[in-house]
Amino acid sequence: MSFIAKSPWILHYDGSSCNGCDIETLACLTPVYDIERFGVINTGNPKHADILIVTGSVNHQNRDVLLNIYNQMPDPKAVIAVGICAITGGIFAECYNVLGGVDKVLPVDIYVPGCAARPEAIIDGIVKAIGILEMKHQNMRIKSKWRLRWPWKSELKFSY
Amino acid sequence: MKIILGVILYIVAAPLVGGILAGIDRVLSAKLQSRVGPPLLQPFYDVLKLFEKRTMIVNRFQNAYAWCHVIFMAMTGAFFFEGGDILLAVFALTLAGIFLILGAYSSNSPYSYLGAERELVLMLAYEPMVILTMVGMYMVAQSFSFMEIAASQRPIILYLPGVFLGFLYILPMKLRKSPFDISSSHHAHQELVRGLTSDFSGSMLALIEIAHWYETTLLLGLVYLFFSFNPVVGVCAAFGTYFLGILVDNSYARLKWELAFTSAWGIALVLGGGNLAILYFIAGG
Amino acid sequence: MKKFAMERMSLNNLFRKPSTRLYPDAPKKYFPNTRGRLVFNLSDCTFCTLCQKKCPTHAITVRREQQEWELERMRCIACGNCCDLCRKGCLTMKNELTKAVILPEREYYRREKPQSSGEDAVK
Amino acid sequence: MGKQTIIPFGPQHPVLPEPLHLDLVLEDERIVDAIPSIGYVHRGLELLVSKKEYAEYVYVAERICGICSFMHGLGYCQAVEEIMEIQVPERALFLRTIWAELSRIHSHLMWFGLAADAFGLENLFMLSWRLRESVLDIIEETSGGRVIFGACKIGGVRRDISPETLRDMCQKLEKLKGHMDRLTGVFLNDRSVGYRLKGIGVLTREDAQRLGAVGPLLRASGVDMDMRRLGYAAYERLSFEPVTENDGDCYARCAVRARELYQSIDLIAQAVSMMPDGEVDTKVLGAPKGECFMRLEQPRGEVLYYVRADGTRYIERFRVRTPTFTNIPSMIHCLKGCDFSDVPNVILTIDPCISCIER
Amino acid sequence: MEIVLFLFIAPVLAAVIQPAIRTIRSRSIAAVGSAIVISGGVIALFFLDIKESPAFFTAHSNAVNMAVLAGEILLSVYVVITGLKHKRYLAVLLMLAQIAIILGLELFYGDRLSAAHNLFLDRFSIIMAFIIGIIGSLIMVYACGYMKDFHTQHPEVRDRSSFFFIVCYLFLASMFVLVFANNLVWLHFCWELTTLASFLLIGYADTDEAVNNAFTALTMNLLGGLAFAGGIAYLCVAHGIVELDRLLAMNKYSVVLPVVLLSLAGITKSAQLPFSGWLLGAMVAPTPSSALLHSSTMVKAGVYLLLRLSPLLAHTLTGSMVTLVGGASFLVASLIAVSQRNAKWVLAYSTVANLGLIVACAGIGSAGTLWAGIFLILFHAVAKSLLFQSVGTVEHRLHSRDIEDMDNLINRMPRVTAMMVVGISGMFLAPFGMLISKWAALKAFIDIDSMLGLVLIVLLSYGSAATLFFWTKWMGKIISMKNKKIESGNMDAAVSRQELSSESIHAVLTVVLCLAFPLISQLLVEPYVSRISGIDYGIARGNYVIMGIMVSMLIALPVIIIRLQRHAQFVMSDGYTSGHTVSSDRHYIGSLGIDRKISMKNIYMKEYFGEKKIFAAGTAAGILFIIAMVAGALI
Ligand code: SF4
Ligand code: SF4
Ligand code: SF4
Ligand code: SF4
Ligand code: SF4
Ligand code: SF4
Ligand code: SF4
Ligand code: SF4
Repeated sequence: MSFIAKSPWILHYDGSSCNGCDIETLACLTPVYDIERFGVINTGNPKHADILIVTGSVNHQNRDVLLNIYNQMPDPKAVIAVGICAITGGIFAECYNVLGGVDKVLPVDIYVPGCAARPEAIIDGIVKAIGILEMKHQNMRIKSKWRLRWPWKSELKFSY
Repeated sequence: MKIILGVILYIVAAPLVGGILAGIDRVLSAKLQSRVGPPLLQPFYDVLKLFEKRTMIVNRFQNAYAWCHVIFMAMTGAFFFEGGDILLAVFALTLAGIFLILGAYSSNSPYSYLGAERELVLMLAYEPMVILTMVGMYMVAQSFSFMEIAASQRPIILYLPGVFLGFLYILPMKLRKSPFDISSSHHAHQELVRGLTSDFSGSMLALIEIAHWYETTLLLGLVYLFFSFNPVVGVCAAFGTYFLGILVDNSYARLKWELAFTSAWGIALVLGGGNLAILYFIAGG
Repeated sequence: MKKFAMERMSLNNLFRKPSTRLYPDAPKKYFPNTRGRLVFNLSDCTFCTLCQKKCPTHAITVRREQQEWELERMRCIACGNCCDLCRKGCLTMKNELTKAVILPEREYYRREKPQSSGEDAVK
Repeated sequence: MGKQTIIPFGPQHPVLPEPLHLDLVLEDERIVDAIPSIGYVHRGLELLVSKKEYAEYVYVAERICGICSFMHGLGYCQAVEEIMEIQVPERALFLRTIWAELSRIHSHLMWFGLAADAFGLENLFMLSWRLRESVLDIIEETSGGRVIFGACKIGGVRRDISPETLRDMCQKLEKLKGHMDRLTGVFLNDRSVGYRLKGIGVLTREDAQRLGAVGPLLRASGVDMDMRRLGYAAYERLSFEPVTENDGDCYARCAVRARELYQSIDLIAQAVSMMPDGEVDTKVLGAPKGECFMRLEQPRGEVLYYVRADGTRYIERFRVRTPTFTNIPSMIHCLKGCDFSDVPNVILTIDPCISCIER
Repeated sequence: MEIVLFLFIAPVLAAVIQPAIRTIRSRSIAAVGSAIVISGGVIALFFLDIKESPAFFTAHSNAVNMAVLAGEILLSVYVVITGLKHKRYLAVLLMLAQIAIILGLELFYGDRLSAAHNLFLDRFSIIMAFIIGIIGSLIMVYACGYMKDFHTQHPEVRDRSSFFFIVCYLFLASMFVLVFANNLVWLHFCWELTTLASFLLIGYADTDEAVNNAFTALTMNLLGGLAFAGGIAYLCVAHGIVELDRLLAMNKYSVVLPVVLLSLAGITKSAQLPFSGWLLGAMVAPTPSSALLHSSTMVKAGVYLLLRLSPLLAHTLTGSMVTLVGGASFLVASLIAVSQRNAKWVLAYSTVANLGLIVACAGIGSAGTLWAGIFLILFHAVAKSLLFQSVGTVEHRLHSRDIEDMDNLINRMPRVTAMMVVGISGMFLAPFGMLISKWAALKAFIDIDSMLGLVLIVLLSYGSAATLFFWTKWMGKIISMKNKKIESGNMDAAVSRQELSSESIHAVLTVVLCLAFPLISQLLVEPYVSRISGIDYGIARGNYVIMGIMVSMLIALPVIIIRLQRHAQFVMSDGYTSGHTVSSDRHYIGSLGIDRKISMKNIYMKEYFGEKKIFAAGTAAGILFIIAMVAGALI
């Protein structure tokens, strides 16, 4: 197990959501759901985040924003599409300005259905995403030819 | 030899203590907010995780600044606890802080830039009080060395109540806690998006966090000095202060930099300067 | 007694049980009314396509000739419109959670030709 | 002179739950200019009327926004009902009122939380969202959804609430009042909170009217304007006075919302006590033909719907003018001259909802 | 003795050959040559004469005395004529009064004016000679490159480079004599020479503003000169003394008035509070002359004199008032510097501030403050000169002295920026000299154990917070980096060799001085301080070790880290911009579709540190202290 499983920091971006899923995502942070139990912090800054939670669909204008913040997240990272809008565009799929689900522009790892997605479902999604993060972290270590040349870095052998 | 061992001990132990303290902070904060909160060791998980992540940088100099920040912070602490001149330690601490600020400046993104700027304002705000605190300690204990002050039998707190209060006032600034988490708040829900550390990520962010742990221990060490006439009381006071900090963190809105600056200067003058003046008259006259 | 209201409140919380619902460990009980998950009962369906027509998100596809009924779960906004309209009552809104998934899949139901034995195939 | 600080604020910014963008021009840390830009949430759902039948469009209307989703459903339904001259059953009207007020409570509580977060008092955020959960539970219990009610339909409401549940609800709300006292107490009396709110983002009565502010923002500037007085749903039978404050600053807006919380609970209690028995919906036949403006009071202020229908199953035109949209000029006005640290505060005191600005 | 003479003659020679020089090339060869010669002289002075210091030389006096007198008269005639030409009657009046005093002395007390020892040499003057010789002559090397650019960029200013160089070298020569002079009349003559030289340098551009400011400087310094002359006259008449060493040997309560007058002279020359205006106005001068004025000459003469007098100031009302003037200047100038965005003004205010600190040290006059004061002079000279030079260089490339225009300087001029960073760090960062001296000053203030010390500590703690603030934000500005180097590329290449080499030597000096500082302390400063104060003064050795560690780490760490990380893989990205896609030159499409550039401006806190308000308050305080000082002496 790697430490990434113990401290997944999330970044929430509101695509073109109706707010329903946003407030449910925020609600996860509040005492009643308290995802900080899992070490989750809502960082608000892509450079610190491990999991990108996107609510709402992708439209012409927020597409670049999404790409931008996704690219500013360091690996390993995971994307969760929260809410039907984020998954397929939902009820707005036919709108002229809606491109569709988040997976139209980003590789989505977890889909959390619901309109609005329930906090429990979001917690489920995050827990699932933790698994994916761990996997990605392993892959990253195996795949990468590079190795940080820190003397201490190689000593930090994380148990998988 | 003893000193070298002590330094090594400090360098190893301080982050552990600081990390646990941060963990206590997280858990307690959660409890105060009626939540369950993360595990006690969460700060360590966070930092270790950050080391696992790739590090995203804006330029290579940033890393140098981050490294310098943590190294000088550790050095300052070692220096402080191993009996160096505490006034010089304060200057070294400033140096360490400045490295972080420079790191933030160097990334050139609006948010880190503003964060750097505000951190600087905070420095401007707390610096006089910190210096006055050191001077006060010297006036009472007749020494600038941690060891000697700690060994002094005088209850410094009785001589320097004003200075202590003033120091308590600026403590949240140094600990980056509400109401003065102006430059970089722990929860990025702030207009600055973590400000100072906006553009540090991965292992560099971890280093900064570790540096913060060092700083925490150092500051609590300073609090300890006020009560060092009795080690037990001293340790309790240090922890009590930390708890107070957490409580205040959870009970006050974030203030603005202007107030931080004006109030800290005022308090340094009234409480710090006033206390020293009284002390002088008592001692001299 | 307005002084230090915030501090007192926080300290109060410190000595109380946290109000957190420990979700994955303690499963949530939903209200009977909760619109959670659409459930389809193949046996009664007449493949009238009404649900398909009235679904605002086009989540349902019904092919009367093939006797197929398909739900794209990841489109369903659980509005319950189809449940209200289905005359056979074979669509119901269960009060349970629709779980997060890694791969969105369609839910596919098909009735084998002799109408009597309802054979669900979920794919 | 010459050089100024120009920073892009948003669309992805942690203090903005939603993607709004501002170009902020700062001098030291004082806002000299703020130029907003929107479009990150725009979906174009007003055009969906040509693709969804008018009865199904309720589901779209509800999702104009997830916070006062019920209101949007209600506004749309009322507009269509007006065109089709449908007589909605009495009980349905009362139920609508109750849900509308519930959504006001949940919205205001949510707002208190976000506002607390904006001035950096996380604990208070936690408190108000904790209280909000109990309102959400009531909503879920009665309507089946936590944020998207799915309760309104053309011709009435989709489900009834049993008398026991209603009684229960009233009790729960009474209990909630006690908790709310603590919440609003901190907001209105705490020194540090006051420091962040008082005198910040002042909007005078004249400015508020000139810039077309609506809702609590307008009422905090001393104008008693409340669309509920138009008497839609069951409001004409309930007694209430619009809540107003005179200072027009962030603090006044807080105070207005704080008092509205209690007002809403009171309205619900009134509605429950006056609730008649009977059907909750009527059968709707045919298709609408004609046009209609419908105004409602949302938690954020006056919202205006325009529906034009040509007798087919698809509505011809649908327009929403949402409260946040009209409040944006006031917000920009308030922003100028503020500190950068006040930006989140000021933005939040208009309680912006980008998703309905842009639809 | 010979070396002292040599040090005087070398710059004079350098000045003399200037008119013959036609090309830039030959001028820089001459400048480099004289720099080598002068520095050689200083080093020789150090090695040969250190053992015998303090040493007093009789120096052949009569002819020289006459030359001095003739010089004074010439000088006054020149000043009177220019003053009349520009209708600056106050300056004329002051000059006339002064020359009247000198001539009166010569006429009526001529016999008392011949000193037993006209020149002397001790460890303090060696340090001063080091500053004047090495820093000063390096500035002249720098000036070769600078003046060329200056005249290409300012075609409206008449090219009088030769004149400029002559004045500068004479300036150095008079400074040399000033720090070796034991005869107060000689000292006073050099004093006036430096005044004149700075007048000429400030007025170099010959614009209205320049002339105006030059006269302000002249007037204020003549006031100081008058006080100086008055002091000499009093000493001469009342005590029959014209020598510095004999003055210092006097009982301090018997020479209160002359000491007040001399201190007044020192205060004006070092631009302390009521008189700070002239130094700020001096910013119109070409940068090399600013560098000269601020680091190695002029203002240093003022603090030099005060530090010399400091045994007489200790524990007297005069001393307290001098201290307060210094302390107030330190605080006020530091605070004002926060609100300045013109780089040269920041430098100017910081000079006033640092001089204030030295003056305060001088006023206290304990061993510790003496030690700190001397080191402050030394470190300040190097770092300030470096900063002025790099600002000048940058100004010529960016055509602006505005700090706000210096963002991403590190992308555009990496080498110059690096040197600027060294200079700035030298001014306020921990292991560097200035901070060490400040630290020592702070300790010394505590140790004197008086209310005054306490007041100073408070002033110092606030002032140094402000110092920290404005230096760091400047530094942050220049080191903020663009992600990609912009096309226009590296402007370092356009910087002249002379400028770069002078700056590099300065940068190296800044660092080396820090490393060598225990050595300097042991060899030069501590013995001097011990001799003057009569106690065995020394800094705890442990602290040296720590500072040594810090300095070496400061130098080594960045290099090590950057080298170590060469192979480590990082993901490069842009700074966080709220999700906006921003082009590499920081443009983005903002609201209303307008193309915008992200720009960051530093914080200046004008409401709190507005120049006018604080300066007025400071001036008032300064005047008050000086009145108190004078009144105290008269009573
Ligand atoms: S039609 Fe609408 S959505 Fe499309 S580009 Fe134009 S403004 Fe944008
Ligand atoms: S899924 Fe539903 S609640 Fe969520 S954003 Fe979309 S419409 Fe809103
Ligand atoms: S409406 Fe009911 S009966 Fe008709 S196809 Fe749908 S599920 Fe089957
Ligand atoms: S619940 Fe609504 S969205 Fe889901 S299938 Fe039925 S009609 Fe479609
Ligand atoms: S807001 Fe108006 S103009 Fe814009 S897309 Fe919607 S209907 Fe069209
Ligand atoms: S005002 Fe805000 S909360 Fe209300 S409907 Fe519009 S977006 Fe939603
Ligand atoms: S946007 Fe709406 S409110 Fe504004 S002018 Fe147009 S119609 Fe009027
Ligand atoms: S009419 Fe108004 S809203 Fe429509 S395009 Fe023109 S400016 Fe825009």
